[in-house]
Amino acid sequence: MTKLYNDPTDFREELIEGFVAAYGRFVRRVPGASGVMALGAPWPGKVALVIGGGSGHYPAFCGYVGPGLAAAAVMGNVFAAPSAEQIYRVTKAVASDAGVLYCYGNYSGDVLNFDMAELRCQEEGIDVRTVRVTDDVASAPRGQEDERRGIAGDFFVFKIAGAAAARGDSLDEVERLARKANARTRSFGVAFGGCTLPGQSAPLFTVEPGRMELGLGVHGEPGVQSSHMRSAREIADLLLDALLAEAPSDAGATVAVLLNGLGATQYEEMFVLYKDVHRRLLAEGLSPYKPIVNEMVTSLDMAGCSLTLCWLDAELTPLLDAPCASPAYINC
Amino acid sequence: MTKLYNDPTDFREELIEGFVAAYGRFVRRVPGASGVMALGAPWPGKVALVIGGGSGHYPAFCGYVGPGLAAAAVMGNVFAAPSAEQIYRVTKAVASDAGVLYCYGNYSGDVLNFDMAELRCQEEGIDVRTVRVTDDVASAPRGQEDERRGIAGDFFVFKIAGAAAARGDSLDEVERLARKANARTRSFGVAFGGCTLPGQSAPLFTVEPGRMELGLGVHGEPGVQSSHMRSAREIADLLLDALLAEAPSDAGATVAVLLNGLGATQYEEMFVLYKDVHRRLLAEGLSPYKPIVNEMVTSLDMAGCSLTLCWLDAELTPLLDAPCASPAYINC
Amino acid sequence: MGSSEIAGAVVRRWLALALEVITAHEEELGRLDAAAGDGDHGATMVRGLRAANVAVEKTSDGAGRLLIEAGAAFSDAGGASGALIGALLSSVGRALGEGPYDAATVTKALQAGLSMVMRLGKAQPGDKTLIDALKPFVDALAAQPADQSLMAAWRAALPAAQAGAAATREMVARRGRSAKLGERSLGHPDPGATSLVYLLQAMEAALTEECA
Amino acid sequence: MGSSEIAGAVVRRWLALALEVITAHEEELGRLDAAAGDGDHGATMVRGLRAANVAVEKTSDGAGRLLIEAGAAFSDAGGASGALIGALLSSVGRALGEGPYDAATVTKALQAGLSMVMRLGKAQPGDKTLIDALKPFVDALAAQPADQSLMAAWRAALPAAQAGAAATREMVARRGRSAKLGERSLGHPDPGATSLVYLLQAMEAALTEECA
Ligand SMILES: Nc1ncnc2c1ncn2[C@@H]1O[C@H](COP(=O)(O)OP(=O)(O)O)[C@@H](O)[C@H]1O
Ligand SMILES: Nc1ncnc2c1ncn2[C@@H]1O[C@H](COP(=O)(O)OP(=O)(O)O)[C@@H](O)[C@H]1O
Ligand SMILES: [Mg+2]
Ligand SMILES: [Mg+2]
Ligand SMILES: [Mg+2]
Ligand SMILES: [Mg+2]
Repeated sequence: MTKLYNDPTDFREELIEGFVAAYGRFVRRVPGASGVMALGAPWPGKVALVIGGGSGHYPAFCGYVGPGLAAAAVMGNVFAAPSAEQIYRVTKAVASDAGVLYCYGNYSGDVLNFDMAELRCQEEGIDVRTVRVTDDVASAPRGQEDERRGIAGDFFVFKIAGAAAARGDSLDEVERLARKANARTRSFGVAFGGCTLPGQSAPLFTVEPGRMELGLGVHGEPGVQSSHMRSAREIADLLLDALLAEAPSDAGATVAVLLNGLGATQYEEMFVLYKDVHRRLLAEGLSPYKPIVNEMVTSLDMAGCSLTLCWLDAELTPLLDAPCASPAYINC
Repeated sequence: MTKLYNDPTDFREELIEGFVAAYGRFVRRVPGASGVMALGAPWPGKVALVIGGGSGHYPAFCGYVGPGLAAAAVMGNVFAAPSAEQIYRVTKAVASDAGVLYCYGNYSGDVLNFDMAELRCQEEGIDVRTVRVTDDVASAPRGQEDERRGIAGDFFVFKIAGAAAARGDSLDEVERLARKANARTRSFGVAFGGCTLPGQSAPLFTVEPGRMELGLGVHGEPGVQSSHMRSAREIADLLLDALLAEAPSDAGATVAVLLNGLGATQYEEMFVLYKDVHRRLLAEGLSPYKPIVNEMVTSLDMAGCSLTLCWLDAELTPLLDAPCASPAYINC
Repeated sequence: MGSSEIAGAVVRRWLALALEVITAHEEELGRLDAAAGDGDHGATMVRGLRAANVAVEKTSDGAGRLLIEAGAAFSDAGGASGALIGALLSSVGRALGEGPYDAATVTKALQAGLSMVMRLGKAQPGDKTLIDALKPFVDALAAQPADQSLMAAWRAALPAAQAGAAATREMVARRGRSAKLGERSLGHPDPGATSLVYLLQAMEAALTEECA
Repeated sequence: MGSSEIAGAVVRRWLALALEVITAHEEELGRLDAAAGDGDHGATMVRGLRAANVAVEKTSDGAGRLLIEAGAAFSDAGGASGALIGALLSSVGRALGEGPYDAATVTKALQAGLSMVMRLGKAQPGDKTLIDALKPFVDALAAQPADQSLMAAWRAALPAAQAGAAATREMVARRGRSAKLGERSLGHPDPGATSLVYLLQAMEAALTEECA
């Protein structure tokens, strides 16, 4: 439940102010817009990665702005996509001659607004491309991969696209790599309790004791299915069964792994679960690459977690490993 | 509420296994003990910083093991100090000829067990010193600073001690600097809801709607006082009033700031609160140095947060800025 | 007062009434959205209408221009409904232009708005969106006898919007956030269709007040 | 069976019964600890007793040795009570040595244990800790007539422990986790004192069973 606020109406504005005050060593506010840009951006000659979405997902999205990652993040109100106008303004602030890549989770509101902004930028001669993250296997069946929503897989796609942009890759190339990263990234999650929007007193959904939700969203949406509660070991198997069935046809043995907490789930629990995830991966002959067990894309104070696999190859691994420095993720 | 586990009795063991599986690129298990040590430790000629405490506080303690930070962390069961035997074994694994510094939050169980281990190590000729973190101003009045418990201030004291050790400072010097960091670090917190131990179904305490607890602990202890709920602005003032009254007599204008989430409090809320904290600090003529708004010392899934100030000087600042690499905190 | 001034006053009054009714139903709209979506529909609509009201406060323009300004301001509420309702208002405003503000012109303008929203959102009738309230309404408006007043035609068309919104209860979402939850959206009316009916009702009240 | 074997059997039986009764009261002890502490006292005691039971399973040693082993194993439960109860057991075991296991020797051993716990934990009577149950018990034991059997003396001293534990309800904690919460600890008995009474009661039962 959201407890710390002044006026819920000002929540986004105060959050942006506080974020910029805290992390002014990485980012600054985009003048006149609901968004933040990396210090030193725009970066001439480099593709600008612009990410964004509703608030309530920190570290996504503003936590991932900085060298080696995104040039800017557009910040909507809690769970509401930013408007096309705001996206447009943020894009203008960081666009370079090398072009712009929009990267965000695939949700109707985000698609509508980013698409409108893209159109407007293109009319002005800015080359903007879009790669939507569609990692959540629970949200649409195979064959309809493009319909799926984006959840924690955002992180891998942003990281890889950001590294390619920082390296100086062309817009075509950054777009191709982001698309490839997305195509090789799959997530599936479970939820144990809903989250509460600022100013409201009841959570978006509740989970009965002894039950859990499968296939959660990162906007407080309940899962696509309800189930009885299971042990960590069973949950590890359930998550991996769903993901391994989706391994790309040319998948190698190396997978980047993210066990992502949604907000209220304890780190300790996640390590217990990770133990069973790791064992199962090894048993499947897979080699977990630099696993991350952390909160990388949250849903306010929702209880639950998701597992993301990104099947790596010789092209993606160095991009994942490339240095970056942002408020929420540093690699060196 | 803890949802992910197999047998609650095995919780610590599975958590250690999962942690080491995930972050094997930073740490390895201390053979035959409940603890982890940095890859490459023991570091010859360098003081070994050994931290520890009960589990349930991740990233404290195991998340802070690595070069530039702790040589090892001893991991107790959830909210239970590790036993003297485990502390002893972990110490033996990382002790170098330069000696060992124990650093942990000041709680009866930790003091008892670390002291017993220290005695035993000293009998074996290992030079062990101890600096207990006592940052929580709510837990004992002025004049009884040594009685206070350690909460999020752990982070600054560990970071400074770890950097001094990595630099090659003598044990005397590392101890002195850790003690100085502790003396200049103060925290105060508020809680909005209790946490639930693994295998239990009820939280350790509950907070009535419309109320909050002042002076929380990081072990699910309720606050020392109950109050009506306040706005973010009022809470910022309340926290800072308590801390600023404790400024060291020789305090300069530069303060390191940590706004620490206890587990279930949303990052977005913390940024809203930070906005008001930052304004007030500036209004007081203080200059916030590289603020951190994050979960650095948690209390399972407790809702609440604490504010920590560490009054810096020319000696402490470079240590805070020194590079380090651990599962939960990287600086470069 | 000329017809253009009346029309401007109607738009202003409509936005004020719409904000009132949507604010009164903010929690209900949030709950409907929470059933299979993310619970923010009430908050987004309130935000959009607040901004729209502010935007038209400082100008004395005609109805068309006012709607364009209101739409731009509404869009900034973000989310799917910010984009769609914002685009609806602006496109109706553009089609309306300088008037006349009779039933036929307004109907044509609403048809333009409807097709803009369908083009943008790519939703079809039956997808459980605000289209399921908007399209029946626009169709019913177009089916009214040519000589009716706008107020009478509007009143006569309203039940079609209400019936359309009610029917969304039995539909499975195929567009927007709820789409991913498929079956789970069954049994709850679509929040966007529900709020659209409130908007249309507020316009009836505004027409009644201002044209009486 | 010699006295040494009987004594060993009593210790084993005691540990088994103690585990039973503490497990049955694990939640209650957790709740008492949660009132002003961290809620883990029940879990820690269960963990310690489980380990102690395992430790004595594989040996046929005398009571003194068994208690030393049990204490070492118990310590590993961690926390304040792991350290203190572990040290208590080991130090009683060391003082007991090879026996004889009469009331006088056992009383002396318990006095040794009590002072070890007080030295380690630095708590005084009235600080609201397990000392407030342990010290009255040891004092009462020492006050029994010299010719009584251990069982009779133990039984006679028990009420002092119970009264001591009950009295902690009105004390303000000055040691351990609850100390920081001062007044908030008022009105709840100390969890450590409460569990200590269960341990002493289990010993009475073990003595009754094994010496009957
Ligand atoms: N693609 C679309 N086409 C038409 N209407 C849509 C579309 N996507 C969403 N909607 C409408 O928007 C409503 C949800 O609005 P809101 O909750 O404010 O936005 P969001 O889905 O971004 O959270 C839905 O109930 C539906 O009526
Ligand atoms: N310094 C001390 N001296 C004596 N007894 C203590 C001391 N500290 C704690 N205790 C006892 O330990 C009990 C708490 O045990 P437990 O909850 O297992 O450990 P922790 O306090 O480490 O969580 C208290 O109720 C008290 O009786
Ligand atoms: Mg939304
Ligand atoms: Mg404890
Ligand atoms: Mg919504
Ligand atoms: Mg305790």
